[in-house]
Amino acid sequence: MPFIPHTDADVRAMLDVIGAPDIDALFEEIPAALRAPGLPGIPPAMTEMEIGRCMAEFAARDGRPLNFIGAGAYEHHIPAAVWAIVSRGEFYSAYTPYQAEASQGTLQLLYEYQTMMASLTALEISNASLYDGASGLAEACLMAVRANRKSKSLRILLPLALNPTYRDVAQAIAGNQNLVFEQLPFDAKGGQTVVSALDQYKGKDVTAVVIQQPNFFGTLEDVDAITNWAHANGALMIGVVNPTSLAVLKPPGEWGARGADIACGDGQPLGVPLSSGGPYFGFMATRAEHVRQMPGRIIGRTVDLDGKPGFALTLQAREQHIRRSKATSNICTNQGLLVTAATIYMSLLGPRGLARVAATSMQRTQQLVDALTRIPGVRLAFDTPRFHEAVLLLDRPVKPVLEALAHRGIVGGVDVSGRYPQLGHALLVCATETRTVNDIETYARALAETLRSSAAAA
Amino acid sequence: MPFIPHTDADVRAMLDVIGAPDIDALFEEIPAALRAPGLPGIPPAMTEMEIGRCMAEFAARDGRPLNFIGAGAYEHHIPAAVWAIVSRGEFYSAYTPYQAEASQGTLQLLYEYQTMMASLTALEISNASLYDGASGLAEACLMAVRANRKSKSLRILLPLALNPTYRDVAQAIAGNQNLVFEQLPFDAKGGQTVVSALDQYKGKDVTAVVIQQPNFFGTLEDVDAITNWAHANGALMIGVVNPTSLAVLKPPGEWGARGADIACGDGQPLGVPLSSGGPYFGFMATRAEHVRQMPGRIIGRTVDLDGKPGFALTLQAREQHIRRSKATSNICTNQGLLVTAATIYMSLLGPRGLARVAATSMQRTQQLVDALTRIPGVRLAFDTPRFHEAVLLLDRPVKPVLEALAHRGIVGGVDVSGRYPQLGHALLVCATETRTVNDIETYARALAETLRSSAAAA
Amino acid sequence: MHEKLIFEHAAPGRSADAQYPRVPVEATVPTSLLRATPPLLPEVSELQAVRHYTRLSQLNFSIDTHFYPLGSCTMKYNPKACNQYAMLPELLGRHPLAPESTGQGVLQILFELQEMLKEVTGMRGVSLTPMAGAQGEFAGVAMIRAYHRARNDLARTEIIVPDAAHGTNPATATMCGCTVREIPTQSNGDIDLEALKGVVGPHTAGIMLTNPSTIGVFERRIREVAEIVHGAGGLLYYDGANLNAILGKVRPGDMGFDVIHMNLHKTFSTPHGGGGPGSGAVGVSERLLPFLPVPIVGRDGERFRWLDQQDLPQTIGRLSNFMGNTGVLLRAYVYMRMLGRDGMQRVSEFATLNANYLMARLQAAGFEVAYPERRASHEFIVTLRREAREWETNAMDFAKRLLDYGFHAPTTYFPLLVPECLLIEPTETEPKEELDAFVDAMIAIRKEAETEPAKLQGAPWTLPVRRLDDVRAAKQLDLTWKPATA
Amino acid sequence: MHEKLIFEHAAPGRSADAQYPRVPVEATVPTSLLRATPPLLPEVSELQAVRHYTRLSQLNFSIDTHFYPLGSCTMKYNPKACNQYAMLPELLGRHPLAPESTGQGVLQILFELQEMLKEVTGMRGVSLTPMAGAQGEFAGVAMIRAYHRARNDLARTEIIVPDAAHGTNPATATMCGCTVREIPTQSNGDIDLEALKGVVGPHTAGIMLTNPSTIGVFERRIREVAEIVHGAGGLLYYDGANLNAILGKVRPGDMGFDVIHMNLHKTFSTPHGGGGPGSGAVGVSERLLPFLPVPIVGRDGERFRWLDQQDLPQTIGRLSNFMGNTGVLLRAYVYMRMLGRDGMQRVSEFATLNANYLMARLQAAGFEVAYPERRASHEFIVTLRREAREWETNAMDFAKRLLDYGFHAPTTYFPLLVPECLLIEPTETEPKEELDAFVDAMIAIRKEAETEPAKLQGAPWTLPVRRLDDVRAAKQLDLTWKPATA
Ligand SMILES: Cc1ncc(COP(=O)(O)O)c(C=O)c1O
Ligand SMILES: Cc1ncc(COP(=O)(O)O)c(C=O)c1O
Repeated sequence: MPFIPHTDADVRAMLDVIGAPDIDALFEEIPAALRAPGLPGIPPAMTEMEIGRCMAEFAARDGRPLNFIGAGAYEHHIPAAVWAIVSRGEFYSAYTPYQAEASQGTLQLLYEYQTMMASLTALEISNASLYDGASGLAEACLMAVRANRKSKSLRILLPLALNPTYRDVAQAIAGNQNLVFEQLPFDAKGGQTVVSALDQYKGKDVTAVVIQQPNFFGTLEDVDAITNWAHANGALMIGVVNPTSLAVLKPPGEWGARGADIACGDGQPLGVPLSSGGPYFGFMATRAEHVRQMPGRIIGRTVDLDGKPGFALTLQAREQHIRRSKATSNICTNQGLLVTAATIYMSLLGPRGLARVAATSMQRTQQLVDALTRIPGVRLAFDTPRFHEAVLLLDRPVKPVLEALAHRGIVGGVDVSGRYPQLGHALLVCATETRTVNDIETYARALAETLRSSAAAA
Repeated sequence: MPFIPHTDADVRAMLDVIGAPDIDALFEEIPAALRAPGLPGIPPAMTEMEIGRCMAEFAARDGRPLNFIGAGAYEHHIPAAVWAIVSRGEFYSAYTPYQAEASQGTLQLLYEYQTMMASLTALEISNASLYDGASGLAEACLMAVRANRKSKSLRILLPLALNPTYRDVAQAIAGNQNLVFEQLPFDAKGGQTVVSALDQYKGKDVTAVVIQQPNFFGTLEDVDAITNWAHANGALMIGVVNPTSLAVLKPPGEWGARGADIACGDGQPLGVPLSSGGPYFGFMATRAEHVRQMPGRIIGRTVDLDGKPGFALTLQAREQHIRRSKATSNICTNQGLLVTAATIYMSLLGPRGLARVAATSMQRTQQLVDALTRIPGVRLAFDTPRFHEAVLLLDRPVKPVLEALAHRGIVGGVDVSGRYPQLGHALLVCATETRTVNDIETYARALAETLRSSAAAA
Repeated sequence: MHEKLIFEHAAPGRSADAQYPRVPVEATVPTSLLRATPPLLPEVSELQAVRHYTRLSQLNFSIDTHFYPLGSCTMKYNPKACNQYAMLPELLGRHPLAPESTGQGVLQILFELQEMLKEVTGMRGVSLTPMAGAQGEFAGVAMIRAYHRARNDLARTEIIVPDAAHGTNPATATMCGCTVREIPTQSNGDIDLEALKGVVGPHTAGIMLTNPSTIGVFERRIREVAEIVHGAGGLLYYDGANLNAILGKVRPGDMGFDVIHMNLHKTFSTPHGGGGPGSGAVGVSERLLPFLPVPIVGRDGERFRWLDQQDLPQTIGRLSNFMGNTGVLLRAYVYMRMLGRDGMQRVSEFATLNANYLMARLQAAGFEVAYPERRASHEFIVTLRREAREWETNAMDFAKRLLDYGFHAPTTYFPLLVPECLLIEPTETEPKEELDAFVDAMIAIRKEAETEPAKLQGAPWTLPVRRLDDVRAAKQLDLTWKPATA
Repeated sequence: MHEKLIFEHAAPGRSADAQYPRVPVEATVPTSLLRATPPLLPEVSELQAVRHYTRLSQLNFSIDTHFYPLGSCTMKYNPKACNQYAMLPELLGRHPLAPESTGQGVLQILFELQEMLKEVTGMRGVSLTPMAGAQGEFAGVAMIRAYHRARNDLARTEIIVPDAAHGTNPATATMCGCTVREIPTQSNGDIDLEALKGVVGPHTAGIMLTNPSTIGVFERRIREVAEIVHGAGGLLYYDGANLNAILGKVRPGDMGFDVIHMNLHKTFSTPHGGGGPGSGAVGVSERLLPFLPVPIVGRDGERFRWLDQQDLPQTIGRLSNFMGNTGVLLRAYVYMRMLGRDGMQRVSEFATLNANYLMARLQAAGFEVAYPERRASHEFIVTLRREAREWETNAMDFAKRLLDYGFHAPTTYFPLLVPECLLIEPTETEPKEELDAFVDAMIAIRKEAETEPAKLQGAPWTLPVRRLDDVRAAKQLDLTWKPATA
């Protein structure tokens, strides 16, 4: 019996103590009519060897194509030490540190994480994780409604240049509480949110303004102006940020004159593998004044009976297990293990390493853009400062091109023309520090050939 | 500076304490004429990311062919738990447990290992590992010389059916101490060592007789008869055994009337990956009376100052660090981590699991033999009881056939005709529990086609 | 063992150089967008980081090191195979937006997982995207709302929740813009049907139930409950946190539930990771199929592909940036394939056996069990109200003292309706010996409570820290380390 | 924390079923060859095994958890990358006898490793097959013997070894059928050249030296030593255990050595694994090239292949069944590539800086250093003879007490010629703070030795066990567990 330690003798002895004739008797309270006749639709058991072989075959089928997609999940180098430590049973197989004294490892790590994230965002307080960046934005919007007591409108301004899936998720989650999301357009030339588009909201009740830096196109926004506008107009400012970029870009806490109020985003770039989309983690940081409105776990440092320092979950009165229907969020299980990875990652990279990863990724993307736009039929959509992504415009539909590249072992970017038809045949590409000059050339060569041969075929 | 934590300030402060102007001054005792001008032949440093990419490319080049080789290293399923635990820093990055109190984890594990190996071999004592099976046999021969005080001849009888590399290694290592190895032939029909060949040594001084069970051809030897002969003639009996097989085969301690005196072999089948040949580990077990002649570390259970049980290295007086030129062996660093893997492996498999692995491997090999000998031009060399290997005879040279199979992603066995020209075109094959019926069919199909097309080509 | 903060190991200029590009590059952005001062990340060597976090890990209790009978959390063994095979380089390296043609392997796994979960729950459709139980609850209640909205039945905004419910249930109802109606639990552990009848009506969106409930008993009249709620036009939500108790014995779909979330990190044993990640896959009956959150894996002949908003125009939408916690799903898949159809049934059988045995032994030892006349499900409640009354002790003291005995404490003070309670869930992967040792410890602690209560009040004594001051933690907030301003 | 033996967790019939084939099969062999009773392997569940061995691991000190200044063992940080990249599935799965055409990747790695080791040592050829330092020594001395034999110089069977040598040196000489001639070390740490001249002669096969020696100083007159030995017709063996001290600063080949073994698990940081595996790759000068142990990786144009007995007819032969500890070699390769040419030099520089700093600080704190007028190499010796004389204590007590302070003890009572000694090797990967903390601990312990010697004599106090009775271990041999005969 895989994973079950009971011997026949154990079972007999245990049933005797219980006073039941057999195990089935323990289920006697289930009405007979409801009893399931087993699970015929489930395949029979495999041994570890069999499923291992099977998984290896699935994996081999997918292979390891050369990746040039970002769009919210970034392929960075992950130090071997990260997952060697994360996979230790003491981190891996523990749960939420409800018994603080028996969880000081996890708790201290989370306290360190909070410190790192607060500093990275230049805000005072960080929670201990949310599910992911997109749902984190939804939580940030709900938090803004709670925190901005003066605003009654539930109106949140979202840039069109925000990752469109983030918008979808914010709508799906926060929409149920009647939040109203309105859209800020972007400049067709520069790919940046049009600051003057805010003017129409002047004097209106706006609960919060969201900006993504860098935005979905990789372009850098004028965060200072937008933040100042928000504060001048009684709105809270929410920044959606890429944590790697914060090693070089102005952090949300320093945007504009007063700094953003809430920063959130996806922590995936910090040591979390792409893994087909998850598990990643959402982070959130804010000013101290809003701490009681923040969703998610928070760890505090305190002392024990002997006065020795130690760590514990704190401010639990905000949470669902205490506050129930009045909690700041329903989140319970979060993404602890990924935060563990991120904390170790940030420790290994340090301020210098993270800055170098960021700057090198920018450089690689520039090299990629240069190499690809040299190809006839490929041009750059926005020539404004960017981080490590760029939108390219092709002279033909993107999808078949991507399929052709995939056959050559290259994952060449994301077709964003569905979400942004106004851009034309738009391809969002990314290169991080993991892409070499060679890789970029390989891609450029493949793309050139693909375009050439599909032109010939047409 | 990868892996070096010193800041500039640290270096200055440390040099000040030392009273040296710079680090170079610390090397001033090296005669200037000898100082190396750096290491121009070493390539510049790579980051972890770069070497990781490079290693992945090397690995991809080698791929994962379907393996049908045994010949001393066996592909068994390794439970995921084994290396997850073995890779824990506390096992991985510790050293020989010289400080017993700070090494109880390793020591207790080794004590458990000794217990398991003693039981598996049905002998009383096991050491804590030697380098590998082949060098372990050399050590066993040297030990036999020490243990068999009545024998002066240094004559050891080795079967020709012994793994030929084991013979090479025994010669290379023990030959320096003037041991004389003489060969016992095998029966051309059955592939077993000819027991009657021992008759010529009757009355002669023989220090020890070695037998391998199963032998290099996978064939089972008449271990009882040979052991009895050895003991009747004043020789010690050394059994070279496959530990997996001991779950079903009669253990050395029970061979003949009195049991073998020394058992040794390679522990690789017990949870150690093939890994291009190592690291594996050698095991050795013996009767209690010979314990002081045994090479290698031995762990004993004792008590601490409070009378609490604990574990420590013991009988160190046999070893090089105490006994120096009179030690039982020069071994110091052994193969501890692999023993760690083997101990966890044996715990996970248990007596039932190990027996099932052994029996299934036997069955698979039988199925392989059946499938392959159905192909024209392929026949079985020895039709006697075997474990999980068999010698096949082809109607043409083996090497080109193996190369052709390799092109189809199949590693089809070992060409043993070089070492055993008397056999003809001999191919040694193996199938363990990891080879499915499907795998076997894949091999059979590929071999049939290969033979057909090479026949056509010829 | 006290371990300094990672920041206290740092020194300016120190770093793990192998971990980042060797060549410095300028970030070419306008200065107004540049960061002025570097972030406070620790400057440590690789060894320092490895040693620090390895040592920190050793300060934790975990399933791999301790019996961890945390009720409602299903802290069972997480097979190492699940981790190893989910971490194959190809699976880890795959970008979620890579073309489907490069992801047929992983898509097939997810598709098969969906199918297995349908079978296990008796539901008609499954979406794997919710990232934990609570998000699964959100998806479920959002689907219930969408269902009523689609029928233009707009007044249905009330969610009924028993008082024993987990906090995520009412919190979820609120997040979905609903109001919560609480109903009491009877002293026999069952729902008060009269009270239920009293609250249902034209405002009823639905009811959220766990069965077996958080008090560890199976709601016997679940069909009546279903009839009452359905009869009033509401839908039934099944909180699958306790699915481990009934796997293969009774299916939520057969009980009449319309929607279920499953905590794959509980029943299907993906690691709890010190707080997550989890997965809260949802299953629905026929009528909620159109509303499932996207994406879902669909199959066209031999090809697998993502079904999206375009395929399910009535979907409640997306709950995560990609498709949820894929890595967790891979682990659950491996686990389910290793269990197989028989193994799944054994899970509930032996989880229930362990719980009933532990309950019987503790009862025999004189502990008061909250619902003595009921069979335990996979967990049960001990109330220490008598001990608390007679001696200067309480459930928290018992919990802390258990740590000294080498056991993680059960869940304390939940559910809220039983005073001084411990909710104990041993899970099926613990051997009898471990349960017996736990009973021995409980008996020894009660003896201490009687004779030397200070032993409990001061507990734990043998851990890295003694009892921590939670009140101070909340009052004198210290949530980030600040460098000494020298 | 006391952890039972794995056998004590077992129960008959219990097992980790996922780990072996489901279908029972008969072993079809004659009964006379069958095993009668099953072996005493533990019958435990997967969780029990995982928990047991995880808990056991936590009882160890290790580099990943503690400063581990074990002299002569080079306990430096073992980069995790080396492990991860050596354990790629393709590399782990490769059978050593698979055709070379399916192993060009791994063969190229090994070839490049050979080349790098040649460069580092200044030797002309390298064989990677020896499986640890001692086997490398064996290979080296065997080659020396083979060399003399090939010249028909059969009388040369004496190996000269300084009294400070590691035990493996004389033990190896014996294994090679040689006799050992020991020569004394001078009080300044150098070899006594007169004594050396006295022992060399027509019986001299060679000399085995470590430089810097095991007493932590560089033998300054190494050229004279070489001249004397070569002049007498002998060869020079370099024990590379201390290569970490001189990496990139001086090469054994340039000093005049004919053969060297390297402990890749020391200088090139492959994990020590609780006692191994190691690797004792050997390098040789021109004249010993024909005798290198096989196999060696050779290159034919773009293809790599194994060179065997056929290619090197004078080889001393094979030392392992395949080609040594490949997995260790892969780790060393990754490490060397990450260090690169500059990083290698920094290894010796900072190892030496750390040793000299620690020596200076301990000296300043009043500890007696064995060779105070010499620069330390990467290690140095403190002698506690004064402390032992004045108080009721000794080097072992200091070592055990250091454990209580959270430090692994240095090597004790080696080399044998310095009384009450600690051989201390901090390695280059330890930060200054760790060294300072070690000094603080030594000072505190000396204070305790003076004022409360019982603290030392009874040490350790805080570990899983207190001081263990070695004498009893050797006298009342208990080497295997036996089930209670009930
Ligand atoms: C009964 C019950 N419902 C819901 C949840 C919430 O699940 P999750 O923590 O995965 O969000 C839990 C988790 O502890 C639970 O026990
Ligand atoms: C100086 C010296 N020589 C030789 C050896 C033997 O090396 P190994 O343990 O790798 O066999 C050692 C190992 O400790 C050593 O320190």
